[in-house]
This record gives sequence, C-alpha cells and structure tokens, in this order.
Amino acid sequence: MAQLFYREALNQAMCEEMERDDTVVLMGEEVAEYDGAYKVSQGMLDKFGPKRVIDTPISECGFAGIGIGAATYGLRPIVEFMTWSFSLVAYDQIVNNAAQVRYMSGGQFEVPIVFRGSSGGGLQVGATHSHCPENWYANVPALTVITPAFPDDAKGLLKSAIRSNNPVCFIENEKLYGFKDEVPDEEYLTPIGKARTVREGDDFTLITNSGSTHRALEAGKALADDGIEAEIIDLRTVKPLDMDTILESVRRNHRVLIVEENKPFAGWGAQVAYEIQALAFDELDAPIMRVASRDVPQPYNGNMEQYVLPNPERIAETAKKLLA
Amino acid sequence: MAQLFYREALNQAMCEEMERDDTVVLMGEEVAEYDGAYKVSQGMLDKFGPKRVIDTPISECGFAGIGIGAATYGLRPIVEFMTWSFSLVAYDQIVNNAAQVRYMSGGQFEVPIVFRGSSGGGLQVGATHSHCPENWYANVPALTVITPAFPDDAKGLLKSAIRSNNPVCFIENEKLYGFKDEVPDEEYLTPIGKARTVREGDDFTLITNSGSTHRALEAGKALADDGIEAEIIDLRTVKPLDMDTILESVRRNHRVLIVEENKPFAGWGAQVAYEIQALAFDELDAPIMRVASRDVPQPYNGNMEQYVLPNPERIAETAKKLLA
Amino acid sequence: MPTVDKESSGVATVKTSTLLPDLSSAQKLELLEQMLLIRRFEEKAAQAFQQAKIKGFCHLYIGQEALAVGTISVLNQDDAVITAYRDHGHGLARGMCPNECMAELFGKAAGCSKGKGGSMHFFDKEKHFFGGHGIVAGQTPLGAGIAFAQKYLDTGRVTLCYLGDGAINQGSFHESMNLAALWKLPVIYVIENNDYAMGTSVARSSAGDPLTKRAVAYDMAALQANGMDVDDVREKTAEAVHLARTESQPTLLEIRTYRYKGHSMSDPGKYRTKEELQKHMDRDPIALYDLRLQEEGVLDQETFDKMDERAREIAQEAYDYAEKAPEPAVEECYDDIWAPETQISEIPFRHRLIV
Amino acid sequence: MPTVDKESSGVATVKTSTLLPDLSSAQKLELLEQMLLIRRFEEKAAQAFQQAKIKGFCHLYIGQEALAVGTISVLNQDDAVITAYRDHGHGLARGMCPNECMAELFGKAAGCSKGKGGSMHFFDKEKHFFGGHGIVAGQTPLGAGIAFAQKYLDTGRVTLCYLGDGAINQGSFHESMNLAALWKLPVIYVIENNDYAMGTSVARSSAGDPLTKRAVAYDMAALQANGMDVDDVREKTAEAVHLARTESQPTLLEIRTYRYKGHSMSDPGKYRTKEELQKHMDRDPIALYDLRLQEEGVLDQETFDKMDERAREIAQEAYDYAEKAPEPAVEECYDDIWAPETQISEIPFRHRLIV
Ligand SMILES: Cc1ncc(C[n+]2csc(CCOP(=O)(O)OP(=O)(O)O)c2C)c(N)n1
Ligand SMILES: Cc1ncc(C[n+]2csc(CCOP(=O)(O)OP(=O)(O)O)c2C)c(N)n1
Ligand SMILES: [Mg+2]
Ligand SMILES: [Mg+2]
Repeated sequence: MAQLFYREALNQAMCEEMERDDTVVLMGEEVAEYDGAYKVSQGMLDKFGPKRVIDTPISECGFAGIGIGAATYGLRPIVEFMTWSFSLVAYDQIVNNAAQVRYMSGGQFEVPIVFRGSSGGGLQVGATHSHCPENWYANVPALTVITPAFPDDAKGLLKSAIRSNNPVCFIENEKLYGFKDEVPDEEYLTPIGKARTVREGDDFTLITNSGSTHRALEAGKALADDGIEAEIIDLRTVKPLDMDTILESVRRNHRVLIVEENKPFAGWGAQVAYEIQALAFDELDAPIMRVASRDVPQPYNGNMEQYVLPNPERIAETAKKLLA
Repeated sequence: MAQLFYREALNQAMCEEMERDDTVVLMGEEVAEYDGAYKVSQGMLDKFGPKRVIDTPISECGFAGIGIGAATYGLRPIVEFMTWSFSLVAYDQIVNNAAQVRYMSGGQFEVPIVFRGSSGGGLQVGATHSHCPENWYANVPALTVITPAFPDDAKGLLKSAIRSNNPVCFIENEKLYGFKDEVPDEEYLTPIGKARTVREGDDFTLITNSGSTHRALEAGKALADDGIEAEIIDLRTVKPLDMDTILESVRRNHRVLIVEENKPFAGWGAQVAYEIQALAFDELDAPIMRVASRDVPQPYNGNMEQYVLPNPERIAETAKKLLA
Repeated sequence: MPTVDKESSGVATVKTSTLLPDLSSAQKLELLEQMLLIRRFEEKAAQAFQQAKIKGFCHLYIGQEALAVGTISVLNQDDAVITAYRDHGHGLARGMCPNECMAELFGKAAGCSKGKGGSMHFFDKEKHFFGGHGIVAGQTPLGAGIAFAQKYLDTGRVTLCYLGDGAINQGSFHESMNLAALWKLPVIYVIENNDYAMGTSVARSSAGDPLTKRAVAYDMAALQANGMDVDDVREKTAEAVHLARTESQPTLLEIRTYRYKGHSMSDPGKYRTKEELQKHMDRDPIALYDLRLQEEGVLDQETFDKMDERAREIAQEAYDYAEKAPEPAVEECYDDIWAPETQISEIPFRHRLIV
Repeated sequence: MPTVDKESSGVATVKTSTLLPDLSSAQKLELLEQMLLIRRFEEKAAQAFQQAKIKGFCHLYIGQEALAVGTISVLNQDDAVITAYRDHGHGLARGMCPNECMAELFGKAAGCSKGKGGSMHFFDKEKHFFGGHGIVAGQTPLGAGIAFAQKYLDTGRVTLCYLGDGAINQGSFHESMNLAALWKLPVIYVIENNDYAMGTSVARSSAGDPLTKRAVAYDMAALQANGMDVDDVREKTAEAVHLARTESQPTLLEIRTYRYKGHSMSDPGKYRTKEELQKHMDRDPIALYDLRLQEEGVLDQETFDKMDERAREIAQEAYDYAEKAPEPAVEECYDDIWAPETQISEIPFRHRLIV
C-alpha cells in the first residue's frame, strides 16, 4: 500500500471521480491556478482544464448557490470552502437551498453536491478562522456530515460523497493535511455512516472524530502505560450516527468518554451522549463525560489555544475521572 | 395587573428602554412606517421618530453588521430580524463579529446589542421560514440566548437584554405574539439566566422553553387527568443554562423529559440532557427523554407540520413511557 | 443580432433589433388567456385563503400578469425558470397544471410539491420550473447555477431568474451578478419592480436610480420594460434571451409593474394611496391587451367574455379539485428528504428516527 | 467645497479642489518616517515568522505603505479606522505602539489584543482603531455602523473602512454600500487594489472595470488614487473625507497599490512574474517620496539614512520587547469574553465551565 498524505488522498478521490464522471466539477477560491490554498487540488487544473476546475471570486454565498443550482440541473459539483469558517457567509444557501429544495419540491429535484474544505483550530489562526461547524450542519435534517481522520478514509469517503445523490458536508481538518498513512492502491469506496474502531480496549469507550481522533489515540497510549485500555471509535460520519457500533462497545465497556473539537454547548457530542443514555441507560456504570473545546472564542496564543482544544492531557485526565 | 399581548409586552420593553436611554435604537425591515411585520414595534416611529426607529432594506447581513459596528461605538442597537429564519444570511456577522470582537480585541470593545425577532413553526410557512435557531447561536461561546414564553417574561427579559453590555440573541415565537397574559404595571427587570417553574409536580421534571412551554402545559393538564403530575420548568434563558433550578427539580423527581422545538440532532435539549446525567447521574431512575421537532425539514401541510412539532399528544405519550 | 454597447449613462444596453416573429392571432389570444387564467386563479386563491383553506403566506400576482406571461412566452419549453415566493403566476405561465397548483396551496398530496412546499415553494421539474423560493434573493445564485450547468452541458438553453425590487439589496444577488458576468452565464435577471418590498418603496430601500444601474458595476447588459404591456415585455425579454443564447451573456432586465393586492393576504397596504393604486389599475395589463387585440380585430367582446368565463371555470375546477384531493398521510413527512442512492449503497441509519 | 457630479462614464466623482494645507517640512518627514517604520516593522515581523516566533497567518504590508500612511494622515485623531486582516500598516499609521503590535504578533499578554487576536486582529480603542478583521469584507458593515453612530451622536467624525480588491465581491460589501449611500453615512470605503486576492488577479475575480464603477449602482461618489504616491493618496482622501464631514456622504475610493511579498508568509507567489514585481518595486512609495523630498530640499541622503536607521531600531526594539514579554496564563482564555454588566446584575452561570 502506498503512503499518502491526507491532502493527496483527497486529491486522488477527486481526480478518480472526475475521470469517472464528466458531470463532476470542482470550484472554489484558488483551487485551480494556485493548486489550492492547502494544495488539496494540486495539479487538477492541468489534468481537467479550466472548464472543470474553476477559480472563484471570494463569494462563498454566490458560488455555493451556483453549485446547488447546477446540482439541481444534473451536475455533481464539489464546492471547496478554503476553510469551513468561511461557509458562514453561505449558511443560508446550504441550510435553506441545498438541504431543502428536494423536500420543498416534493422530491422532484436531486441535489448531488459536496461542500468540502478545511476546518478546526490548533494552527493559531484565531477566532474567525478556527470554527468546527459539524454541529451547525448536522442539526439540519437533510445534511450528511462526514469528518475523516485518516488518509484512507478521506479518500474512500470523499469518493462516496461525490457519488451520493444528496448534499454532503465534507469537513476536513487543517492539521491533518500533512498526516501520512497507508492508502490502498486499488480503487475502493468507504461506506458513509459507518464508524471505525481505531483502538480496542475494555476499560472504557472513547468516541471521537477527525483531528480529535489523533489526540485521543495519543491519550490512549499514555493511558495504556498506566494500565488503562481505551476503546476508541472514530465516527468518520457525524450524521447519520452509527449507533450500532457505538452501542455494541458501550455494552461491553459501560463507561463512555466523548472527545470533540466542537464548542461544548450542543456540540455533536451532546447528541451522542443523549442517545447513548437513551438507548443503553442500564449499561452505564458512570455518567458519560465529554472533552470538548472550552466554551470560549478561539485565542491566537499557542499555549492558550492548546489549553482550549481537547488535548491529550485533558483527555487522559478526564478518562481517569471517568474510571475513578 | 394589566393583561397584555406578548407583542405588546415587547413593545413596552423597547419603548421604556428607549425613553430611558437615548443610545437605544431599533432597526429592521418594516419596523417603522409599517409598525412591524408582526406589529411588535407598533407606534414606535411616532413616539421616537425616524432617527431612532429605522426601516432597513432587505439586507440582514448589512444592517446586522451596522448594528454591531454602532454598538462598538457606544450605541445600544436593537436589530430586528423579521424572523430569525432570515438571520441565516447574517450568521457570519453575528458569530464572527458580534460574538468575537470583544475577545479578539483583548476586551477593549463592548458590543451591547440585541438581535430579536420571531421564530419557530406551526403557522404553515414552510421549510425556509420556520427555523428555530436556539442551538445554532447558543453554541457560540459569547452569545446569550433568551427565549421568553410569556408576556411578563418577554417584557422583563427584553429590558434586561437591552441593558446588558453584551450581545444577546432574543428569540421570540411567532405563535405567541397573540398570547395574552398578566404583566406587572410597575417597572421591573427579569433576570437573565434564571429558569422559572411554571407548574409544580412530583412525578417527573419537564424542561422546555418558548412556544413549547405552552404545549407542555397543555400536556401537563392532560396528564394530570390521568393522575400524573409534571413539574414544568420554562428555561427562559437557553444560554447560560440555569442548572441549579434544573438539578433541584431532578433531585426530587428522578425522571426527566425535555421538550424543544429545535430539530433533534444537537438541539439545545441534547446539552441539557448531557449536563443532567453528568451532574446528577445517580439521581436518575430512567433515561432522560426528549420530544423535539422531528428530524425533517418543515412541511407546509398543517397536519403534517403539527405531527413534526412537539405537540401535546406526543409529549403526554412520551411522558407515560418515561414513567412506565 | 444584438450586441452590448454602452450609453453615456454608463449602463450597458442591448441594441434593439426586432427578434420576434409576428404572432398569429391564436398566439395573441393565448397570451391573453394565460393572463386571464392567472388573474382568476389568484382571485380564487384569495377566496380560499379567506376561507382558511389556504394557510401560511399567500402572495398574489394580480396586476403583474403581463410580466410572467410576456417573459416566459419568448422562452423555449426547455429553458429554465426560477423565481421567488410570489410564484403562482410564473408557474401557471410556465404551463403548470392549475389543479396541482391549487392543490399545493391547499397542502394536499396532489399538489405540485406534494403539499410540502406551499404557496412560496412551487416546483415543476418537467416544466423546467425550478421554484418558488422563500428567502429573498436566495434564488439568484441558484439561477446562475442553472445557467452554469446549461452552458457546461452545451444545452443552448437559458435561464430566467426573477427577483423583486427589494431583493436587489441582498448580497447574494450582487455576488450572483458578478459571477454571471465574469463567467458569461446565460442567465437573465428579471427585476419585477412593483415599487414596493412589503411596505417599503424602492426609494426608501435602494440608493441609485434607475435599478438598471446595478448592472454597470459588472459591465452587464441592462434593459427596462413596461410590465403592464405584454408586447413590450416580450420584445425586451427577447433581446436579453437572444444575447444569452447567442453570446452567453447575462442581462439585467428591470420591468416596471405593480401589485394590486397586499404584499401577502395579511397586508392592509396602508403605505400607498387609493389614487396610486387606481392609477396603476387604469393601465391594467389585461385590459390594455384586450383593447389592443380588439382594435386589431383579433378579438371581440364576446370572445373576450368567453375566454374570461373559461378562465374562471378553470380556477373553480382547480378549487374543487384541491378541496376534494386527499390530505397526505402525516408519516409522509419522512419522505422526499433524500434521493435514493444509485451509485453507492443506501446510507444506513439515515432514515432512523432520532430518539 | 467638493460636490458630487457625474461624468459620462456614469461614475459619480468628487470635483477636486485642493483642500489640504501645504505640509511643513517636519510634517513631510513624519510621513516618510511612518512609511519607513511600517517597512522595517514588517521586515522584522517576516524574520520573526521565519524563526517561528510568530504563528498562524501573517500578511505583510510592504509596498502598500503610502496607502495607509497617506489616507490616515488626513484624518483627525478621533476619526475612526477599520480594516481587514492585513492590518499592521494601518495600526502603525494610526499611531499604535510598535512594541504592543509586535507583542501581539508574538501572542504575548502585552500585545494590543492581549495575544488573543494575532496578526489579523489588531485593535486599539484609544486610537479609534476598530480592527483588524479576518473575514473578507466582514468589516465593511461594521465600518458603516461606526459611521452610523458617529452621525447619530453628532460627532462630526468620519470613518475610513479599508478592504481589498478581492473583498469587493462579498455580498456584505454591496449591502454596506447601498446602506451607506441610502442613509448618507460618513464612511469612506477604501479599496486597496493591489491587483491580487491571494493568487487571483482582479481581472479573474471581478467583472467590470474600473472598480470605481461599483459605486455607480448607488449614485455614490467615487475616486481613484495612485497608492504609490503618498501625496496623491492624501489629496484624493481629503476630498472624500471633506465630502463625508461636510455633507455626510460616503465615497468609494479605489487606490492602486501593490504588495511586494506573498499574500501571507506561506505564499510562494507563483502567479506573478519577477518582471511584474520589479516594475512595481521601481515605483516604490518610499523611494519615490524620498526622492521628492530630496528634490524639494526637505531632506538629504544623510538624514534619510538616519531616519531609516531609527526605523530599524524601533522595529528591533519592538522585536526585543515582544520576545521578552511574558506569555499570558492559559486560564486567561476565560477573560475578555463579556463586558462586566453595569445596568443589570451579573448574569449567573455565564462564567460556569460547561462540563
Ligand atoms: C432574507 C429575507 N429577509 C426577509 C424576508 C421577508 N420578506 C418576504 S418578502 C419581502 C419583501 C420582498 O419585496 P420584493 O423583493 O420587492 O418582492 P415583492 O414582494 O414585491 O414581489 C420580505 C422582506 C425574506 N423572505 N427573506
Ligand atoms: C469570507 C472569506 N473567504 C475567504 C477568506 C480567505 N482569504 C483571506 S485573504 C483572501 C484574499 C483577499 O484578497 P484581497 O481582498 O484583495 O486583500 P489583500 O490580501 O490583497 O490585501 C482570502 C481569499 C476569508 N478570510 N474570508
Ligand atoms: Mg417589490
Ligand atoms: Mg488584493
């Protein structure tokens, strides 16, 4: 198996799908001539030309809406937000149009579109640029929200998202673009809506996603040194939730820790916690705990930002409280 | 005490505060010459003139930002969204500017602004016009989210919100504008961040807000006929949560039902459920249950919409399951 | 062939050269028929609203009939149309079934959107009618996107995207115009300038006059038409459509019109005088066209009365149909959220009820 | 007094009549000093970034110095300034303390935003500097809002709101211009046209040329200036400021400039040629003004060298100060979220840690 960067895996996914299907186009700021602000679309302009790899003005609301309109007409646009923080100016288009045109038309129109881009904190870009929008979009009934943590999932899930006949919010993580790992050489699709157990353990169940998965794995190692074995589930898809995988693990471990980068108030972790206690109340030996970003705007200062994020130390500490 | 409509109570709050403080202004679509789309600002143009009661073009992003900028300069704007559904085009201004300018400036600038307007479903205005944005805003660290259910709270809380030195999302409910109830004649402020027990009962604790409070009270009556006594807590303020009042009741009743109009995935009810089980795990005799809007876009058809909303029947049924 | 050129005003305009073939008498009568149908359909909808058979919002098109009918009449069947929430007129002009439209207003399963969309959200894929959109100007990027796809797929088709005079002040429209001009998209933005956004006149909402100036920023072609005169509407629209079809250039088309009824059924309309309303009703688009056709000898009073009678019948039939049509089952609220997956396996849990 | 009038282009312009008093030699040298300070401060920041003492984004102002210095030099101390994320130059031109600015870049507690804002989010209330905003064009409604308050409070003050050439395509800017023109707000929108938005040239992002046409839609005054010539910048800005102050009218002021460095420190800048860059560096705003002052006899080479030396020293002092300054305690992340309540009792639970 080839070792690929997360960004390369995403690039392969888009290239393979564009070769396979002429109706797939990529549009966004700097995706073409600049090869992408984070180089995710490197080389795609040369491969597919300016008709299919399209630089846009800084008009997220406008080009998100253009993607949606084009999708209702039969194209399968990939709309890149340089970061999801900039999708806030396009929030209305995504919520009211991408997610509702099918319903409001009584099922007449399909909206096969993928919104994708970077997200999250940790790189000291400050409060306006560090948003984690999983919960803002997962709350919207028709939207599917995918947040891959590894290159192989990034590729397989993006290919599935592009082939989906429905709107998908594909939320990447800026800190992971440079993460390298094995990716199968042959073509494959990763199923949407299935979580992945990335570490087995019988002391407690840790549920996480995206960049937090890596911090959780770090914490898992540290805990193992203290003889605590965490079972770590990477959701991969935040909505719909794979409750089967979650509950199966909870029934074995009886203790649950959720680790998310969302700000805590009604972050996705709150929903996972709610569903677990609703569906497996008697299985719980202790309250479900969460490690989310602290409930403050993202600070620029590096130490402060690490303190605000769900870092391995906080995760390990909280796990110990959970088992106390 | 005078009997006032919810809309009149809001009107009184704004008028009293504008008389008290020249820096308070009201701006929004149709608030002046038209007396407000829902007549909340009736007569205010005549009282305060066009300098302070200002009709805007249909530019929510623009005038929300103007309100924020003016607030940093010392005014105390009340920005009306005809409905909160239309705040989606201003989401970036509220999240990145209103909620973060103080933090990003190291505390130099204050943003004393109130965003207010109608929200919610039940009047068959369809998917684009029926949003309940409590969780979208409550997730944002610096924002305070208020959702009054009764005329007296509407008045007292709006007055407090206007006097707050910080950004407040004041989310009214369209179905309540025509609701009439007693409002004290003398001046008063209702404290932000304090829930209100609107029905006492010792069988279970029901936590709700805004329009859902009224549906919950209806259900409470029906349940009482079957000998089931619900204690109903109207949050009034969704963020910050009054966990003291909630936990005090939970410790007595040991069973909890949350009723919210938010769509379920990471609605505010998920956060309340999470915190209760985290802070009072051993007090719970049964899983916390929620009745939220169903996880579908808002349909136009009346029966279908009632089926989607948390209606009294669903609330009562769920309560019975909770007690089974 | 029209070409963009700039007037001293700085507004790029389209050189008018008549592009429209003369209409046959039958075709002229058809235009009149469509306007009459919209008028009577809307009157019937108003009645149903007062009877509380229609709920929510109901924005009537009465007074603006020549605009939808005139613009759409110069399109091909497979060109695309998209508009805002005041969409009954456009839907009917596009050939949507009056019964299904009225059934939608009644929220019935037989409605064009299965009773899920309502008055503001008419859709008809077969008729290339892309809605019916409730958020002011929210449809304007979609219109550019449809035109983007039409061009990408080499369809030779064009898109008419309508918006109100109040909608021009939404950022989404500005972004759409820049993108349409920059990418040369075959979209025509039709501003239905009926002088008011709810109770706010154009003068109180929009700096700059005339509204065609909004195109100058983007070197976009711009035209004005008299929305009370279906022939003038047709001619100007034809110029814009030709420019879009032959040169893939967008146009901003401002059409002056007027709505006779309130903004929605719940609007008393205190912001305008009876005289102002009367002034506009005196140049009623239907009466005007009726007169013209009678002068031309294409029509006599008797035929007109028959046509009007027929329009009333169709509206009444639609009313009866809608009333008799069955309510959708409430559980159907879970349908039509997602298109079935065809290229990947169905996504598990998606249809799970969240507890 | 300047008055708005329309040219054949349709662009409303301000009749130029010289409003600026002649500068004393000392004042001229001060302008040069400010430009030099910005240049050397930014070079030092670049160095610190390469040393990883500055993190995140760092957008340098080198090449654009005459723009911030020239525009701000015609303001009163109590006029307001607000800009985007490329804000170091504006902050320094506004008189912010270089030490505090550098400390902010280093994320230190002594920074102008306590290390919480970073490069993109400089603020200084005392200097009437309203930031420092990271979301493209997100500051443009705020600028109109500050002007709204200035007018409401009868301050007689005006607001300079800067944005980039790429930012003109955000809906928020369009809405802001319409509102500013409609409400006659004393705001001047300064487009810093450095020809690129990251790697995208104006021609690839913006339909319509010149950018001043964006004002036509709103009958707003518009002016252009040469951003490499501080005197031209001052003259055109003075016209706009005068119009805002005396008639409370907004102006769109497009100033042509160029950035020598990458968009941010991480940009290799492949999208432009060395020749293009050289062409602009040959009309360097500092060299140009130095030459002019030397020709005028206001300055000789020796004095210039001294001034430049001093600018380097200040930058180095700022660097040293920032490096020595203490880190904020991480728990301070919970401070500065809310202003203390003064008219109502403190809101309970607000400072509760959410479990
Ligand atoms: C973003 C947004 N803001 C506000 C509204 C509420 N609203 C619905 S229609 C309307 C007036 C629109 O007027 P105009 O664009 O002129 O269209 P007309 O009603 O005259 O056809 C307003 C303010 C909305 N639907 N969307
Ligand atoms: C809404 C939004 N979209 C995208 C970005 C990312 N971004 C930051 S700067 C920039 C280019 C802006 O160019 P311009 O406005 O010309 O300003 P300049 O950098 O040239 O000073 C982009 C795309 C952003 N910060 N905000
Ligand atoms: Mg109108
Ligand atoms: Mg630029």
